[in-house]
Amino acid sequence: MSEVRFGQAINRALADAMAADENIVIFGEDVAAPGGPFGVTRGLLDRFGAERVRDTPISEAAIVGAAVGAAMSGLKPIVEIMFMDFVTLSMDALVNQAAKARFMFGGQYALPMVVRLPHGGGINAGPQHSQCLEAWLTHVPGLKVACPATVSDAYALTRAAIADPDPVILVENKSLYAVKGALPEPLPSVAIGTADIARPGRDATIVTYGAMRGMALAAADMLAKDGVETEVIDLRSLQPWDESAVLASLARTHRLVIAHEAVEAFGVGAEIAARMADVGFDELDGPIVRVGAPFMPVPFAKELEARYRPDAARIVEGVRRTLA
Amino acid sequence: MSEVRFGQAINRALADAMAADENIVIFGEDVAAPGGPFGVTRGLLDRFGAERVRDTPISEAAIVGAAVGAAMSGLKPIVEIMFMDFVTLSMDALVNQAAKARFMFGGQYALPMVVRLPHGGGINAGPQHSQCLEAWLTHVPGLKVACPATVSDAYALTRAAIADPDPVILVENKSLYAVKGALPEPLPSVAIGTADIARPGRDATIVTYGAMRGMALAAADMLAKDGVETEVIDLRSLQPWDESAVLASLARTHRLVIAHEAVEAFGVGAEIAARMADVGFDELDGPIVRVGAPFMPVPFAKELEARYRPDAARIVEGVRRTLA
Amino acid sequence: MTAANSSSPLDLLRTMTLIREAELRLAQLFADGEVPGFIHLSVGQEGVAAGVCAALSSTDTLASNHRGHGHALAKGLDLERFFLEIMGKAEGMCQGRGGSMHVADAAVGMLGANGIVGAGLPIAVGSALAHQVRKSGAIATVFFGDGALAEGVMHESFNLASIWRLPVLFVCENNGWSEFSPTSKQLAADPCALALSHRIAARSVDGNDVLAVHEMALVLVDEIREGGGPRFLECRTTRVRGHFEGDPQKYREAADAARSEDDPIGRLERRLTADGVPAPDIEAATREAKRRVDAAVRRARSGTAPAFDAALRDVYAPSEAAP
Amino acid sequence: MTAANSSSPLDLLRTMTLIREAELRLAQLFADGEVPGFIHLSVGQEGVAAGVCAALSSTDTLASNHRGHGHALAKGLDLERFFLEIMGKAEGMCQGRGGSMHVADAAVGMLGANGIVGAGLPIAVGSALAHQVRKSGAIATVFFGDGALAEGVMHESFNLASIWRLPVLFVCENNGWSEFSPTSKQLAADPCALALSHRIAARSVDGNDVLAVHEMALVLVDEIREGGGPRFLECRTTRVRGHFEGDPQKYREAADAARSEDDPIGRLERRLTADGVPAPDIEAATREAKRRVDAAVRRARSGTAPAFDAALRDVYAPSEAAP
Ligand SMILES: Cc1ncc(C[n+]2csc(CCOP(=O)(O)OP(=O)(O)O)c2C)c(N)n1
Ligand SMILES: Cc1ncc(C[n+]2csc(CCOP(=O)(O)OP(=O)(O)O)c2C)c(N)n1
Ligand SMILES: [Mg+2]
Ligand SMILES: [Mg+2]
Repeated sequence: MSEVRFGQAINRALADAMAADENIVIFGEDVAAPGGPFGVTRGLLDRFGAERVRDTPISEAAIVGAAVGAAMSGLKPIVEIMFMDFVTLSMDALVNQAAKARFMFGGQYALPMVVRLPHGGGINAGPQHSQCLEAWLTHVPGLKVACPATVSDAYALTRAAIADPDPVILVENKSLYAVKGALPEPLPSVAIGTADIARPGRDATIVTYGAMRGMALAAADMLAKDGVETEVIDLRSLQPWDESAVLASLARTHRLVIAHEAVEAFGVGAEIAARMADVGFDELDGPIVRVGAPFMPVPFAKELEARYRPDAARIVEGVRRTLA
Repeated sequence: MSEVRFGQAINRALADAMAADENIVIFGEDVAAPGGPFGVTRGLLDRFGAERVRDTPISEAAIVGAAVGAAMSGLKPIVEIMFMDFVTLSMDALVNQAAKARFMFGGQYALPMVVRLPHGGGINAGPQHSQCLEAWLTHVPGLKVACPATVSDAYALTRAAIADPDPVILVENKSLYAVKGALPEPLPSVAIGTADIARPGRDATIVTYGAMRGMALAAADMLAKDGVETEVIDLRSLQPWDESAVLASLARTHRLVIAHEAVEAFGVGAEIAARMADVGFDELDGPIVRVGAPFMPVPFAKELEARYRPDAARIVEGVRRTLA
Repeated sequence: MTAANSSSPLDLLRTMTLIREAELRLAQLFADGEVPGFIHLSVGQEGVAAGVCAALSSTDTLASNHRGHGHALAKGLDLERFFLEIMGKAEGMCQGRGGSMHVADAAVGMLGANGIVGAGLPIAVGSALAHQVRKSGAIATVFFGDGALAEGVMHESFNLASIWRLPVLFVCENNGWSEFSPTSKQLAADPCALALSHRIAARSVDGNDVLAVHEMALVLVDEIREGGGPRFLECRTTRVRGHFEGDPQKYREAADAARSEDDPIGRLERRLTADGVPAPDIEAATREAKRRVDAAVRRARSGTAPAFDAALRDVYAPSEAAP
Repeated sequence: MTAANSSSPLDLLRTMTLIREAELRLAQLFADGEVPGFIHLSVGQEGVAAGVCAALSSTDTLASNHRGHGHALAKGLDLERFFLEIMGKAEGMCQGRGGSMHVADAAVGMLGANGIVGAGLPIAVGSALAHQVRKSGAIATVFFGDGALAEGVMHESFNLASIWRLPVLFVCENNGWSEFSPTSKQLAADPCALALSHRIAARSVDGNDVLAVHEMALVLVDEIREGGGPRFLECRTTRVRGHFEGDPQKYREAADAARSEDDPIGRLERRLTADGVPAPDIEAATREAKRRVDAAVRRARSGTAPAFDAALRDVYAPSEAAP
């Protein structure tokens, strides 16, 4: 058990996987010599060499497109798009190629590739460097999407994504990179598609993922002071997501709040809510409340972004509303 | 009142708008001399000249990017991306530029532009020429999204989109282009954001849009034979969408089914369901049922695509399930 | 593969006639409603597919575009499973899920036709990266049209291939058309100039002269295999039919379509005759192609409809394969 | 605008020193925590912004990139509202919603800095389309870095501008760096060769020689205004500081950053001195710039925090404006 930063846990997972499988290559903008814009790929070039760890030009379409071709030809590429906002430039390769290749070629090809996408705000990076666009990707059959919230899951989900035979998107919240936490020994493993009960509770369920896990736990603490015991479910995987875990929790608490940093409208939370309003309908004793960002681009100024990002107080409000 | 095809109604709207405002220009792949891949822009080049109606190279990123710059500089561009599947190549311009310009420049710029996106299947065009990706766009603050289902709305919503000071996406279902219907005189007008009660009913509400309107009406006919009176709400606009119309209908029927051609998971229907499971919770007497495409790429073969596309029978099933 | 194992002119003729007969049959099947969706034929362009693919080995990989029947067949795709696929049958290459625009065959390195203009380029670049990293000795090839040169990803792909000296052959089939519009009005650049600007050696050949295409492809493939980095080959050719079947081609003078003296098959046949090849040997190519196509179509017609549940299971790898 | 109304060297010096003083102050404010987010400074590159923008009129439009402070100020953006914006105040150009990477001013044709590498190019192309269609006589300009040349949309934009002969000036600020990586390892092409491949006339100048930049810009702007179509200008320059403030630049030899003899301001000052311009006139530029920056920062500090509800209202046009 050691204390490491979230970003370092990903780094460790990348290195461990690369050491075990020489078909794994990494490429992206500034990931090799500079060690990545957030330091996540630091040291990999020195350790694994220039053949397997490469800096690319600023060419997001070709980066993901090349990953598709590489994955179809025997490599296991891990690529990084520096900010999730720039995946707007890679959508064809991701959606029309990577996601569909196995299916549309009749199962002839496997596409073991990983696309790392740092998302989220909180650093006043403004409208084009702060977005959470994961709902787009969860809507695409053929892609898997995971989003770790803890150091342990950062390691485990990165390993799971790399080991997966299908294209997996790793959504990494930028505000988590520097957060420290425990990396257990033996090293953790998590299956994609399994949620984590971050805190058990009986009065209400908060479903969340990524950086909002921390906010949800803080909200649960605040609520506990008033005797409200909230269960916090960290989805960890968004596609597939752990419907049975959420349903089981709802069957215990009968109240549901879903919290994420992404824009609330048409976000990931909408699907969770919609499923629970169908298969979980009989369990519901109150409205399903979502806590997400308002319908606006991520604003730059400190005061604006602080109001913009969902926080523990808003989650508390949401829980109170469904309990009312 | 005349009988015209859906595609012709759009053509008429484009022509009427262009005749009224010389700042309107049209460009896209094969929209000028060839008259558009589906004939929707036929005749516009002859009528309005090569300065205002232009064929572009196969450059989807530059087409929408140029529309942004043109809209910021006094034109009202209308552009077409030949199949919605190719908007994967235009996402930066649409999402990071068009959607955010007004907001992120502090309201200095208006972006009156229209992006026409033919979507949908039914013509065995396969996985890369059949997708319904509108849920991506409805998730983006700053964009408006409309999707006409009737000849009259095709005219009215096209005019409304062009007149709108914000970027509007017109989602046009390919299978509707050839459908004939009435174009009323005086010519119809519809405000973006207003739904249409396509059929009144008291037992259940079906919320739908685009080509599924027809399926929903067929389903309602089938159900009526068993004495089940279904209200069919055609959203017409997906962003903003007419929450109060849906809520009002739910308050009458207390049962909700949402049907669209897009993949069900994380689709537009998820947001409608999620909102109703919150603000409409007290009205619900049964689970909210969604009818959408299964979680797979659009398959090519006739038998596969026929099973893939939601139809009236599946909507009937959905209504029965929530009434059960 | 070196010039030593270049294909014989008769081999090239056989490949071209096979493509021609297969596509003409597809046209008929399409008109008769036996082929769903829409299909883009390469009639008149067979010299490019045949000439280039004959310079490749089966471990070399190939990415193609919407007009990919010829590329696929020249790369060695099984004819029966090709027809089965395009007719939407479960026994097709892609189990009927892809159709004409997505024919692929992992066994012969065919990475798939592609419905997205330009999308094959970075795929080939990535495939070449795999060859380079794995030191497989193989190369990647990609066919794309002149219209695809307008796509941004072409530029990114050329650049990446050039700086990494990847073993990839870029083949531009310049038929003068971008769907319904003449490329001359759509593209400012000369195709070779684009490649050259990225320091990719570029050559242009008469794409309707299959021998010239093949000879040039052999040279370029050799250079690439020797570690010379990417190469670009422009093949000037002719789209004889519409953009897709059913295209009335109102935008185009009939004359343009009918320059039969350019036909790569006719040209090679005349050349072989002049070289003294006996007429029966020449005629055998077409006869044999028709026979194979007949058999394949018969087989394809007896194919079964794909099962929906099998398709649904193939969106992701079977979960046992997952960790 | 013709050479007749070219800017005087002293005007160019004033613009450059204003940019320099503004950015050095921003660096300080950033280090002190008064500027949120991250900022990219153009210290050492002021000659490009000053030289080019002095050849433009206020009706000409300009798209910029992440390193856009200099472009914005040279285009005439109000200094106070510039600081107000970058410090996140309600009175800023963008009401504090955009910050450093999004400074814009409709009043002077500044279409905005841009956080997406390469995104300004098609925006400028579209703006030029508007000028052409509306026969406004104006032209569009776009600044972008050498790193942006790797983006696909660059290619699409060059092509579109070329085939439509749009009035647009493409200005590549070649500082040798793509963030933390040397562009020499990232780009196979010579920048001018890229433009030329699209039949866009291209020129390269020493970007640290503001007089040379200005002279060349005047020529190109004239040619564009006369209907000559797009032009490309490469300005070879030096990124003196890190990619963004706080960048420790471990990837870079200090020497590279410190070639002070290249400094465009120092060079022009020496040149003016040699030409006999009195020292007080030269020194006045910096003094005046400092004074203006002082005042602007004072004003900006007294700016107010933006109101959330006002921001929310501006996602779309007010609904009265809708039909
Ligand atoms: C990204 C994208 N844009 C547009 C289309 C529609 N489209 C299909 S083929 C084609 C023309 C392609 O021209 P070219 O590359 O020269 O190939 P050719 O058809 O001439 O063989 C177009 C515009 C598409 N399939 N993909
Ligand atoms: C599409 C996109 N990819 C990557 C980035 C991250 N990024 C910001 S600036 C930059 C380098 C740009 O280099 P260049 O265009 O030469 O401009 P310079 O910074 O040298 O002025 C990169 C990679 C981005 N902002 N947008
Ligand atoms: Mg062509
Ligand atoms: Mg640079």
